[in-house]
Amino acid sequence: MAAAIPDLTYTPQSIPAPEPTEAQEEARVNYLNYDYTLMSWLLTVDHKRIGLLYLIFASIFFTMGAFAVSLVRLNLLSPTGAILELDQYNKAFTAHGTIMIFLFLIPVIPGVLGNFIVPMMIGAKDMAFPKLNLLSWYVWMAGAMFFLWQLAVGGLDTGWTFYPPYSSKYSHTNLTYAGLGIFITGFSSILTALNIIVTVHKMRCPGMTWGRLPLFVWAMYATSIIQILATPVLAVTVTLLAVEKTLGVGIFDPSLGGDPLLFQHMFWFYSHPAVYIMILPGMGVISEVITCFSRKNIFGYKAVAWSSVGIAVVGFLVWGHHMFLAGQGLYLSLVFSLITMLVAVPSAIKVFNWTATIYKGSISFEAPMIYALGFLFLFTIGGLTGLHLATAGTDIHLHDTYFVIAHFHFTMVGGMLMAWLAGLHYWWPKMTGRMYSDFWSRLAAVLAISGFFLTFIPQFIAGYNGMPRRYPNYNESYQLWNIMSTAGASIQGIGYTLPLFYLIASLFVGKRAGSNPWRATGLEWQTPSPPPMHNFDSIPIVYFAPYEYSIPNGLRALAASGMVLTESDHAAANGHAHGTHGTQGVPSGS
Amino acid sequence: MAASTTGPVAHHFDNLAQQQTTVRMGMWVFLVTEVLFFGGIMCAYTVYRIWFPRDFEAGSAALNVGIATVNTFLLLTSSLTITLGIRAAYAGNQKALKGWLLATIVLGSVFLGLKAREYHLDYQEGLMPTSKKVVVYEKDDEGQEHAIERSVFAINVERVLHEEKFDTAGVNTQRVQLFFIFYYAMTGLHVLHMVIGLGLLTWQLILAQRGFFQHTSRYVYIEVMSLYWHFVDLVWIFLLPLLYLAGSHTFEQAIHQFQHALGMH
Amino acid sequence: MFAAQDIALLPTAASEFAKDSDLLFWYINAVCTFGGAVVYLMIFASCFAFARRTPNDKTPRILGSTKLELAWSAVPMLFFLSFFVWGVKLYNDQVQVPPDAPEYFVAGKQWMWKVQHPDGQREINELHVPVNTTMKITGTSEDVIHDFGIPAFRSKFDVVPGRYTSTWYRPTKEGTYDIYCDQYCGQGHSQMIGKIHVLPQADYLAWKEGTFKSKEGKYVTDGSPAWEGRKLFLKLQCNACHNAESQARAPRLEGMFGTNRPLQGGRMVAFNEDYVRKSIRDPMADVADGWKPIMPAFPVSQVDEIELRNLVTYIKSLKPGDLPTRTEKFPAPLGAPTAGPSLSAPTPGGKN
Amino acid sequence: MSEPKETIFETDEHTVPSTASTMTTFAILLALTAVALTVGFSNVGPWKALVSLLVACTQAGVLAYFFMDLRQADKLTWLTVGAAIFWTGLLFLFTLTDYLTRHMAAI
Repeated sequence: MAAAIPDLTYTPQSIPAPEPTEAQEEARVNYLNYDYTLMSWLLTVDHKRIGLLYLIFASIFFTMGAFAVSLVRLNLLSPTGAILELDQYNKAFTAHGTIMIFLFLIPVIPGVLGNFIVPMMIGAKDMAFPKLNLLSWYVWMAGAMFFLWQLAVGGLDTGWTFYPPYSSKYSHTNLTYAGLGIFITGFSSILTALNIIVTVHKMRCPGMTWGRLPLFVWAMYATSIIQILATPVLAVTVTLLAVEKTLGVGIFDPSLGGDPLLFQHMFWFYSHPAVYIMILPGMGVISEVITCFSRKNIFGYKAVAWSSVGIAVVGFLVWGHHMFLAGQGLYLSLVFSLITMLVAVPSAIKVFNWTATIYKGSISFEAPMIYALGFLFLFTIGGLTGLHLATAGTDIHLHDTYFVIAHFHFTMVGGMLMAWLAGLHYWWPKMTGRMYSDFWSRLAAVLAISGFFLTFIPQFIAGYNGMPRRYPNYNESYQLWNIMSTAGASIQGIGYTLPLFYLIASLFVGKRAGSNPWRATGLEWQTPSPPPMHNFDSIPIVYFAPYEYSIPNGLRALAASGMVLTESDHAAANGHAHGTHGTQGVPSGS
Repeated sequence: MAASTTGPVAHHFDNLAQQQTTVRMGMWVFLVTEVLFFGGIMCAYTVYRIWFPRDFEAGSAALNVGIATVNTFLLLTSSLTITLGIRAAYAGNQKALKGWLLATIVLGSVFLGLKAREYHLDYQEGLMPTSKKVVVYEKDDEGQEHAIERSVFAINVERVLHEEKFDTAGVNTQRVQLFFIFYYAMTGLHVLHMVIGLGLLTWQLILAQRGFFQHTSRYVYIEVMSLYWHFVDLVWIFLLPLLYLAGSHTFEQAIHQFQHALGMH
Repeated sequence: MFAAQDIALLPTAASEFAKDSDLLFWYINAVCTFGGAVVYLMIFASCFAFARRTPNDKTPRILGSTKLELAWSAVPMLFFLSFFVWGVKLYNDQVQVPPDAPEYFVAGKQWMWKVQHPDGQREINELHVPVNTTMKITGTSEDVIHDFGIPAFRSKFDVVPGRYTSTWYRPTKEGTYDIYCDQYCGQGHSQMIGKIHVLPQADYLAWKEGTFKSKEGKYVTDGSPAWEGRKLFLKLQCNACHNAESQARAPRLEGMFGTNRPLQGGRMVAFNEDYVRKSIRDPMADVADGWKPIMPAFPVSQVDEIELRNLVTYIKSLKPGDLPTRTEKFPAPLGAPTAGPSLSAPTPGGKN
Repeated sequence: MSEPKETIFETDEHTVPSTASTMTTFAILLALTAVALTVGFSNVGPWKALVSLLVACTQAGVLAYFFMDLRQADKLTWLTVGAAIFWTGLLFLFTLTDYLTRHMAAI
């Protein structure tokens, strides 16, 4: 049957499914309403439902991490510590760090958006290994339980970096549970990454060549590579640390012949790439949102796509810039400093290309776009201040001060979190089929961003003046900056709490979103929302690159040119696909 | 097309070929993770081996190289049997398939049995890393007795090295203990992988019993299993020189140790 | 609520390296501010100029421009590399410790800094150094990893258990600055702080001898001659008579040095080193007016010349309030665990 | 769902090696093991570690190439294997660089 091609001002990658009428919508079976039992959720192998499972718990853990940091910020109101004892404070910031990193930043976008959107973007029915996908969620929960248990029995006070010999010998807190938690959640993120890599390689629908992959898929692919390669090293490192702790024998403990720097090397071999695990998916989201809300092609598809892969590769060669002052060899420090400068370039390219993308666009400012612009503003600062720290000479002064804190919060919160919220608001209509309040969502975005500036700009000043990180008490000359920080943090708090309300409200009172509320080109938008059981009623065939917002009715033109855009048109797509294969010059022409 | 288009295809795949290649790739990507996993601990080992070569040789000399040698051959053979298993599955010869799977399981189990025995011997010899200390009395030049606190491990390892006729001059027992930590960690992780592998093999044997492999196209699951199993073998191939062959050994010693392990003589 | 001087705006630059470091820091700042400004302007301009007018605005189909991309990869790259080169120069300066510089030794310990001077003087959480002198700092740790950081010098280095690490300073500005522990080391991390006092050369020499009082009521410098003298003073129980109490049986030696004292028989004598020395060897020679001649002589067999010299330096150093009580004993050596800062200490750091 | 249809990307040219070739491979592996043990049980001095590691690598290579069937693996599989080796190499290279150069100069 020849598919009816609607009249559009843009060109989607494939023929959009006909918009169901009210009546059809009522009757339609989708992934949410086919079964309401609890078991149908706990035993689901549907990537969309698994994505929502991740969403629920990632949000819970985010709230916990936020609670921990609110204690920290309140305590810092006074130079002598307003509310916490010294060790309570140490446990609070450790809880904040570990929870936010291992239970939120790392899993949230791969777990929620990666699971939900990637298969839809490439026109697959599901992930390559659906059962494995569910398993990785359970594994993640299991790991999370160890973290919670560790908190329940008195917490951990080593900081999220677990440097021995303090962590292994002098800290009498629950390092072993936390170590198990990291090991297990790490295993989960490996499984997810494995699934995504294989899915991207093997599950793409006809016509979805590497050159037509949405940039979010590219970003997730790069992220997964890092997770596959880096996470196991962390796993084995924490294992050794746990052995040292429990047996009381020396592996990293110098008093027993070990070398504490070895731990730092192996830890940062994971944990520096880990910051790219956190930010790359965010960059992918931004590429989607920016193009859609400015109705433009991405500026320099190849550059943006390959810069993701570039970051993934080069990001492995810079871990030593965390150890400039730790006593590592001079020459290694130089190499690491140099390569760090190189890895800054791909990020710069991305920012410039995004900026160029909105140029001459037709920009509208719904919540996702506001978050995306927030990302651009904040991530730019985050990236630039990274240079002060990558420069060995200035890092001597700034290392381990609030300058570092501010820098990585600008990238991790200002970058990753803003991107996450952008993505959540962008795909929420697709996930739930409902639209949230326009006013409240914009308000929340503005609050979050402005609060963010107020929180972290003062920390740069405090840091340059030498205020060390992880200090519950500090020299009173820093008090003003800390008060400003705490004020900003409270504003952010409101900004992050609002979505909880209007998003949940949208489920009940929100108006129907329809298949494609943003008039976007990606495959995921060419199917009804919420999507049917297997995403597409018929396997989509891709005829166009993503982001063809400037070509009106490309599909009709194609049809007019005599091409038969129907189900049975595989030969054409087939030839096309193979034709474009080699030319994409991509890792592993699938 | 090698894989026949008969046989079930999971709901989310278009056809068999896609499924086969997908399954294969999944395992390969997983093995990448495994390589980095063992690579990490081997890197840590290498650092200390470079720092303390003498002490690590001493530690290696205290190991039971006899069992290790036998185990090497067992594992290699199991690699052979599982490979033959693939062919059987491919040819649809259920009986042979079950046979080869069983053979692999047996060989693997014997390996683990011997390994357990080895750990047991190490335990008996007191080669367990520990922070325990005891007070010993040593005579000084004037023949006066002095109470000295010494690590339990140090005493044991010195005894064992003495039995092995290893010259302990300039050997720091604390670093020998470091070697033993790596010995237990690396072999332990390897054993863990073996156990998981045996579990999977058993599961496949049950499946074979149930006739799951009637569809010859499902030979790919055996093949993927074999990839994992070969990898476990591959790790051992590196553990052998790193841990067991680092110190000085002789064939006689190996044979003697193996007999000792089995309680022969 | 805040007096201007309470707010840290720009850190003092009290060493040569601090000036170099700041120069580079502000160079990077300038470049980054410019780059950031360009991006911000572009975005703001676009947001205003290209805000959506009709739902179906036409937009041009721009796929990118390799030229532009190369440009905005290469230009930042060049600047980054300039940061790198300059940064490496500074970093290398800090690593290449001048070999002939006097070496100060720092030992980190949960949660205090123990310092020893080239001549053996010891301090806790304090460091007195001469201005305009190049000095090497070598450090290690007795337990966990700490980091000896002095913001005013823009200097910082991890002290690692089991090995020595070092850097060097050349203070250029007199004053008192903060010492922080910058590597998280447990409960008392934020209490592991101290002060570094950059003194004029003369004061530093006096301080080394033990006769310079950096703080009211503080003992003379640990490890200095005066310190040894004081040890001896108490060991020989001079304070049984020479003490600060009302019924003391011998002169209060505080603040006498350099004055003229009356002797029995109405003579006056200059209370100088010779007089003190003589009065210890042979007390009966010149007995101070108004006191019984009860002091025993201390021949060379009891107090050798070096000890005597130390005693003299100590007495020379005595300012009002320094004289020990009749029963005082020599305290536990500085650095004994008890001497650590209590965790319930008030605001650390604070103003001087 | 939709009945099996031809996919546009995948063809599976994979064939299973003959028993004969498998046995040959096995023989080679046994031989190499013999070499490894001979080296291990002799004292060739400082080069011992290096030599036995080289033997191990050869052995691993044979195992991977024939038993793990890299022989007929596609580009993608080779890339995967390459990545594993390359990144392990990076970990070793940079970490060891520190330990081999630290004594020269370090903060």
